[in-house]
Amino acid sequence: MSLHLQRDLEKLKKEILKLGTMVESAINNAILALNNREMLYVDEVLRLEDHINEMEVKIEEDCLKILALHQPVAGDLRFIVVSLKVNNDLERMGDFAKNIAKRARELMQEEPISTLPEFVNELPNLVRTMVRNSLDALVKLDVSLAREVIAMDDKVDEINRAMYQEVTRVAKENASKTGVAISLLSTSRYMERIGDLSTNIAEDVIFMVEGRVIRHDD
Amino acid sequence: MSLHLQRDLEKLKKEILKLGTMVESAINNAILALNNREMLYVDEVLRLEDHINEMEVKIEEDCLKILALHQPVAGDLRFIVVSLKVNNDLERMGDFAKNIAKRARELMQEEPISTLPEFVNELPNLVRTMVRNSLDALVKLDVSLAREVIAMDDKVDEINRAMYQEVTRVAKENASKTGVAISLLSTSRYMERIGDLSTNIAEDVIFMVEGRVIRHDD
Amino acid sequence: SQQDESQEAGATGAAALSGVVSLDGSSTVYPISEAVAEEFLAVAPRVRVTVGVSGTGGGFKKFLAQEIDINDASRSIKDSEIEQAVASGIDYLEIPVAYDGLSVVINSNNDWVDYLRVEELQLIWQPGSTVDSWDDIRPEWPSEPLRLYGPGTDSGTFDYFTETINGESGASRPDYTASEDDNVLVQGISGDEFSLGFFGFAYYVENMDKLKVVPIDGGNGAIIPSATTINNGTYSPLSRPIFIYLNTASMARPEVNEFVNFYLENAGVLASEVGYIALPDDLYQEAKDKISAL
Amino acid sequence: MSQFPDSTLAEQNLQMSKKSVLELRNVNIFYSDNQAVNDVSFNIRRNKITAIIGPSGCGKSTLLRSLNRMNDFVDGARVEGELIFSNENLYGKEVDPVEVRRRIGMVFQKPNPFPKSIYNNISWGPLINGYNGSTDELVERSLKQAALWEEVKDRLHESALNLSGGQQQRLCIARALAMEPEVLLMDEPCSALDPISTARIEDLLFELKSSYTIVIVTHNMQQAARISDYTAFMEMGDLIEFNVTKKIFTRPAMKRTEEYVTGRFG
Amino acid sequence: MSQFPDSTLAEQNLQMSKKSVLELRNVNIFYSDNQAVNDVSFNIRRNKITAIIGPSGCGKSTLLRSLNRMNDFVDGARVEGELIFSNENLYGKEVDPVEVRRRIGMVFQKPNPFPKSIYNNISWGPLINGYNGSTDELVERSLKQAALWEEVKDRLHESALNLSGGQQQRLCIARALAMEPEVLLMDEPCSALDPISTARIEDLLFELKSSYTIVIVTHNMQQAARISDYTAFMEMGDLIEFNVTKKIFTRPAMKRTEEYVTGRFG
Amino acid sequence: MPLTTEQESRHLEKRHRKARFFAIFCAAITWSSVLLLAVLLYQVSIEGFRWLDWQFISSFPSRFPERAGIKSALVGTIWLISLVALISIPVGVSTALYLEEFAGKGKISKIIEVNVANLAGVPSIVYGILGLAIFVRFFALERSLISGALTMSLLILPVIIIASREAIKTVPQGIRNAAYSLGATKWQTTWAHVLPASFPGIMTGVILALSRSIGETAPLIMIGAMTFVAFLPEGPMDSFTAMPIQIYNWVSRPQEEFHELAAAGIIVLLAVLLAMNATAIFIRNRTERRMK
Amino acid sequence: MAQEEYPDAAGASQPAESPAARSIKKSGVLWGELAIKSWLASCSFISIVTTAAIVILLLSETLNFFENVSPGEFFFGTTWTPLFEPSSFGVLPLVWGTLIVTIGAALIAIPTGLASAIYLSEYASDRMRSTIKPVLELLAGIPTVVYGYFALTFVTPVLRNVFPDIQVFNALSAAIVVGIMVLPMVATMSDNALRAVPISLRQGAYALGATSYEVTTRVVVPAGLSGVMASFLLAISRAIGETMAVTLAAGQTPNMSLSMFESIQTMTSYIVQVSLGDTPSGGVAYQTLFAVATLLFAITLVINIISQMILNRFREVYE
Ligand SMILES: Nc1ncnc2c1ncn2[C@@H]1O[C@H](COP(=O)(O)OP(=O)(O)OP(=O)(O)O)[C@@H](O)[C@H]1O
Ligand SMILES: Nc1ncnc2c1ncn2[C@@H]1O[C@H](COP(=O)(O)OP(=O)(O)OP(=O)(O)O)[C@@H](O)[C@H]1O
Ligand SMILES: [Mg+2]
Ligand SMILES: [Mg+2]
Ligand SMILES: O=P([O-])([O-])[O-]
Repeated sequence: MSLHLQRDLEKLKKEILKLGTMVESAINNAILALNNREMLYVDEVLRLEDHINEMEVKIEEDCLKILALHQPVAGDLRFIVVSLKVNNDLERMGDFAKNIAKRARELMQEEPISTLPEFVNELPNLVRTMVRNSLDALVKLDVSLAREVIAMDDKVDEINRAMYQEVTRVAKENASKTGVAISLLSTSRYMERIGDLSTNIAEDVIFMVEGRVIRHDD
Repeated sequence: MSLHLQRDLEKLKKEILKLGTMVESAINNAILALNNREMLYVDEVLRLEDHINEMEVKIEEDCLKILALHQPVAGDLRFIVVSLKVNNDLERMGDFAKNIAKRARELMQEEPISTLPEFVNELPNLVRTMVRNSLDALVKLDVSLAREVIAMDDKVDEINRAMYQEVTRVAKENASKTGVAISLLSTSRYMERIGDLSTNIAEDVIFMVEGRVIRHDD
Repeated sequence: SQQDESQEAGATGAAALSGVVSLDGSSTVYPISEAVAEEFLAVAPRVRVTVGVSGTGGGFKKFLAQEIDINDASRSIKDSEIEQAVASGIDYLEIPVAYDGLSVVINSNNDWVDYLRVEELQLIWQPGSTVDSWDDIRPEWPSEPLRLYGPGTDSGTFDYFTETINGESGASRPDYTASEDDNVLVQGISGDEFSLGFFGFAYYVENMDKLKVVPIDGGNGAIIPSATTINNGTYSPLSRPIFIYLNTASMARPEVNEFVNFYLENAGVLASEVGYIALPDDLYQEAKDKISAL
Repeated sequence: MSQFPDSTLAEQNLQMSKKSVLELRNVNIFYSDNQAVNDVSFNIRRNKITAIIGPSGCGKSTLLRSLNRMNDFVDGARVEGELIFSNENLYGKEVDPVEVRRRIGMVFQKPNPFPKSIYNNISWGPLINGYNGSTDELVERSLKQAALWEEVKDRLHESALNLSGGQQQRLCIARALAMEPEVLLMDEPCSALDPISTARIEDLLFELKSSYTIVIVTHNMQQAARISDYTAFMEMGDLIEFNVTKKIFTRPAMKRTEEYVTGRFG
Repeated sequence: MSQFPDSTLAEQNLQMSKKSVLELRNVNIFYSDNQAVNDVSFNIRRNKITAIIGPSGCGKSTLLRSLNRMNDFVDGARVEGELIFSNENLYGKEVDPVEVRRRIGMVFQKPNPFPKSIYNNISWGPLINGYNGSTDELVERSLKQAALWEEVKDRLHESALNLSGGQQQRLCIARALAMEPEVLLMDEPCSALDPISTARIEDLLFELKSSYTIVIVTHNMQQAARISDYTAFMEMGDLIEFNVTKKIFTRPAMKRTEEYVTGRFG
Repeated sequence: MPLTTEQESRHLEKRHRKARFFAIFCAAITWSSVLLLAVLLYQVSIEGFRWLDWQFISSFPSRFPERAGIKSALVGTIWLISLVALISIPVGVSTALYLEEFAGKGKISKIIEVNVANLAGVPSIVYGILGLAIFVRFFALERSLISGALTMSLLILPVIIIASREAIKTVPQGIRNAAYSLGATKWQTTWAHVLPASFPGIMTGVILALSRSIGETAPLIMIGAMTFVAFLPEGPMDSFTAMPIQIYNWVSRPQEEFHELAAAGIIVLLAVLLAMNATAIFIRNRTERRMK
Repeated sequence: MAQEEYPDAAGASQPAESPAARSIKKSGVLWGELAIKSWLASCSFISIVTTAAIVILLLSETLNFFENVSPGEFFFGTTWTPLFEPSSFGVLPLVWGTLIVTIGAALIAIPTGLASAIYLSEYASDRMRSTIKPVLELLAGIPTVVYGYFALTFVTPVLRNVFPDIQVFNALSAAIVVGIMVLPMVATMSDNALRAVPISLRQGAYALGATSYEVTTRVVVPAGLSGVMASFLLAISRAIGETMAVTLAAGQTPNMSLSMFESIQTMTSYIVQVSLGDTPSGGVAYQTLFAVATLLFAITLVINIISQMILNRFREVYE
């Protein structure tokens, strides 16, 4: 195979991983901001988000370049198409991390309220695992890992639904907490969306390896 | 140029338009369900959503096929890549329409509450216009229309922010309305997301025509 | 080196000679000249004798251009050639070396011809002759087409024949089958029952089994050509002398001188060996005298 | 390798006979002692374009030539197995190869018009085969089918050699079409042509497939991708994969195919 | 036409002389009375691959041949304008074309090894040009550069004609490299090769560009896309666009270029 | 094959019959040409074979058939052919090279081209007339080997030129381009590549041309080659004889034995011809193989 | 022209300046090259000099000839007896003789040569071809004298069996041997021409359902026609110029008979006859040699020019 294409594909893969790492880091920081209520995490997220956006544009350009110059087919083509989508998904994750960080900044102004323990520990961990695993699955073309990610999403949805109940309950109990509660719910939603996007990535991995679209299978 | 590619590109364009029409219709129905509180609109949205999902998979396959078989470059390539993204965006819009419809179904169980007039009239209209115009811009490669869509998004964001204040206010005023208010806020967010996705499409149109990525320009 | 030795071993003046003697000309005379040259080699091994065949006329051209020492000729030199010789200041000597008989021959299956008179030959061959079938010659002969064969118009044999029979060299009816090569004529006549032709005696001698020779009546009764009849002149008029022409200037060269003497010494014997008739001895002597007079 | 993985054998047979023009069953081809094609079986569908791809020397041309007995002219070439065409084995004792070639036309790698006029190039084949209709019509019809009529209608009696390479190749296609063949075989018909002429020919094939069955050998994978409906991928005489073209280029079933189409060979 | 729209003329000149090996300024090429190349100007960058693409007959080969005066052998060919190479106009009166060709090598469409041994193929050029180093080393070095050494090292004294087409073409490249040219011109060097050999050559070019400047004519757009850094698109003798290759194939500046690369021509 | 109608298959059957007949016809014609050659050779050999011995090869001409030999003619022919080859090959090939490689496509080369083609059709006897006038007389080279060789060279030059040009034309342009692009001059290119590559084709022309000159009689007789030469030429200025002349002379002698000698001479001549052709073909094949 | 863009300006390390850039200027005149070219050019002028010499040589004597004989008599007279008394100088019988021998030879050599060529190129295996072809080429190398005797001793006797009233010397056997002599030329040259016809053309024809006969006669031969015609023309030239064989076989009887069974004389054999014969130089009879040679030269020239024209025409059509 052409050395040139091979190198370009390698480079693309590396870039996607780098983007993934940056996104992961943004999510971590966003969660830290939320849990530790420190502005420095928020700033880090915002800084990362800029880089993520730049990186996303670059990756998209690279994909376009590879498509235009090397005209890949079969596996290579699927890899590029998936890269394009994963790239998009990661950028959105970055957006959500930013949103979480923004909410965290708002919440720092307010009294903290106690909330579901799952929300504080399990949800962030789940989401981070999903992100990391989906990227791992992408790199290693590991279909079973991808399936695990997809399975995790149910748990995330469940916690998110619980959060909705919880927030409604809190707001009803204490009207003054309504704003905080709604903000918390937003962050939960954002995490849930990040989980969804990880699921998308996992689905794309399966598509890439098996050549089968599974995202609307359920 | 190859007749074959030409036909395939034409077909793809038609399919995207059809998907766009379906998504528009789903959004309309979702809004009707929300405003008119009638289940038949909800059902229609759910029915459409199925079709949208199917259509999305088909379009993605077709793009892949065109990439693999015809290996387009330059304008044609940008068109395919944009189609891939628009397809994705439209499918997500469909998802949001479904989400709105689901919220509408929940809200039907509850007492209606009065809310911002902008939310009831202006927001849905804005969003629908954005969706329609972004698709129009895509079909006509109309960059100025696309820029209009992007401009509208500010208004949508503003209304959404206003809704957040309004919902917090309602919840604080009347704790029993908290659930309904949060649900309403969700629908507003969904509409805002639909507006965002229209913006994405508009940006893609500009990319396709001018070959320039503008989405992170602000 | 062997040659050197033999020379040193010594011997006669001839063996010491070297140089070139060149002959060319008539194909008729060629066999005699060749035989002489071959024998001369034994006497004067270092003298290079070359003999060419380019016809009497062709030979004269070269002779007059002083390219050769000796020209073999089956006819006497012509007036035009003499003029040229005079013009270029060439002094030459004509030396007869043998007789050649012209044989008139017919197919071996021909049983009606007993002999031919010279007048009959003229009737047949003269320009504008109307003799087309045998019975045009003598009415009692078969009324079959007469087909004639003879040497090409450019040979000494033809010239001699036309001169003696038709009275003018080259005067002949043209519609006969001609070839410069007498063997070809042999082929023709032996394959054609109603043929009549003429060519050199030597060719008849070699092909007696295939052909019949016609006795010729030149006024003294029909005579069959043979060594005797030609030598003693009774076969007449169709026997002719053949010559060599010598450029007298060349005689200054000892090798040419030696060769010519050798030629005359041996011509008689060698001519008969190759199918011609030796001249009476006195003719050779006469020639020798002329040469030594130079 | 089953072509209809989801249907029963009976169904398969039914479908085959309706849709297949030529059926290859365990075809082996030898050059003297060397085997060039090993046990190849697949069916060629009516009104479809079937492409044969594979690395140089894998037996593509050999296989193609066996389909209309052009291998008969190669010293030492021998074909075993069955090639069923209108219910006969092409290599049956009774079969007249001249007749086979009449009905299965062929277009070659390099355009090879006869050094005759355009008109005669087209009419010659039908005439020697006893055609006695109007040759004018025949010529016009064939040239139109080959999308060449407009370009040459005013110089039908000029030498075909004055045409450009691409026009010559279309003329060769017209010449083959004039015989009204059932199948048209093409061995790398565009490899000697420039990209514009190639695009023209590809468009033409696309138009022709509504009325003809086409088998094309090409070492240009993109070309196979662009124009064919089915693709056979061969390697070292073996048929590695026979599949719908879209599959071959997006999700080939065999690893070797994937490696080949993505350029990971050699 | 400015190549550095944002810089001053002085800066431009500096940059040019550092990065350009060959500068074409208003080059016009004629065949007798026909003009084949119209007023073309662009620069060929050191250690880059520049591709020339365009439809058949647009003047690609003509332009390429003008770069090392191979047009001298074409009756009636005439070059006007300036082609600056090491501070001289290639077509100046004083210039020795033999010397030009020594320093600007060329590889042709069809592999054209001399009918001699592999070794002699490579050593001949340097030897007639007065090379007096070790030819063994020279041969080995050149073959290694052309990625052919491993395949032929045991049969250097066999005839070059025994090599496969792709190997022959690499030999021709090695032969050109043995002259240590500053620029390597290639006219459709892969069009006679199969896809695998083509891929090899493309990889080779990719490796070579670290030490050579390469100009390649190709009618295979994909090839230009794959290997070149800059692409010149010509049409009917005009240079339509000269640009970074990536641009040409994703966002060409000119409509004609876009039409050509997307196949909307003819 | 039951693919066609009855009528069509009858038509087809007719065509097949025609094809079979034609193939047999062509083969028969070819084989009868070969047969003819065999007859000719047979005729010659039964006549001449009994004279063919070492004595025949090693003796000078003689009036006695049993003593006569072909030595001087054989050596003369070998001399002649060598000189002809020496003269005509360089000149012929040079001319061809000039026309193909160096001369433009201008008027002059066109004139030379037509002229050469025309000279190829001039009867040999006319060359004899020319040789006699020019070499023998004008240049006073006399009736020597060199005159003969020059005349014969003129006679076969067109054949060599035409064949060499064709051979040079078949040298792929690519080889020249390759050499030029390596900085070779025109002559370096021609000498190192064009000439070797066209060598086999040139050899073919040379074989044909020399074969022709070996059998020619008329021009040699015209310019005065001798018949009886009882010595071997030692240099180009010596007089000489050649085999066709000797054969012609023997054939026209009255004695049957000489006719048989002529046949023997023909066998020797054919042997020389064959040896020459074989050498040339061998050289040609070797260079061809070396270049493969 | 379009805008250009050079994004790689930064960071790209500049290679060292090219090593002590040697000038590409000329260093001097290439004398060797010039000398070689002059030598080659002078070689090619030999052919022109040869032609000029032939023309001058023949014309000067021919002009003398026409002082003695009127062109009318020469060109239109029907009796050729320049060496007889009375002489007559109508050259037509010689032209006629040449014509019938040439036509006869062509009628023999062309169809059989072509048939052999077809056999060699289309039907024979490579091995067969590589043995037969040199054998045929051997036929071309046999001395013409030998052919002459072959005609007399073999061909004519065989003909006799068929046509009893054929003469010993006859145009027919001359035509036959000349035909045999030039046959290899037709066969090998046409074979080369036919083999040069690309295989692809044959395949194209077979693929249309043609039989071998149709492919050969309708496609291969027409496609190779230019080379085939060239071989015909060369063979005809050679037949016209042939000397010894016709002299021996056809005899030397100028004759305008329509019958091929009779002896004739060709122009070449007349030239041989005179130039090797007894005619003294200087006279009108001797000048006839040059008149005939000039005419022969003119005829071959015209044939050559016409054939060049025909060949160019064919090349145009079929290339
Ligand atoms: N006439 C022949 N005689 C012997 N072997 C042959 C002949 N033709 C082809 N082969 C061999 O048969 C095998 C298949 O050849 P074929 O020409 O069918 O390959 P291909 O796939 O068409 O290759 P390409 O892409 O180079 O045309 C090769 O190994 C080849 O060497
Ligand atoms: N030797 C020549 N004499 C006259 N015109 C020529 C010559 N070579 C090329 N041309 C003309 O010059 C123009 C450019 O030819 P050129 O060969 O450079 O095109 P190209 O772009 O290389 O085409 P291709 O892709 O077919 O090789 C064409 O119109 C061609 O006809
Ligand atoms: Mg093939
Ligand atoms: Mg070109
Ligand atoms: O050769 P002749 O002169 O004797 O005929």
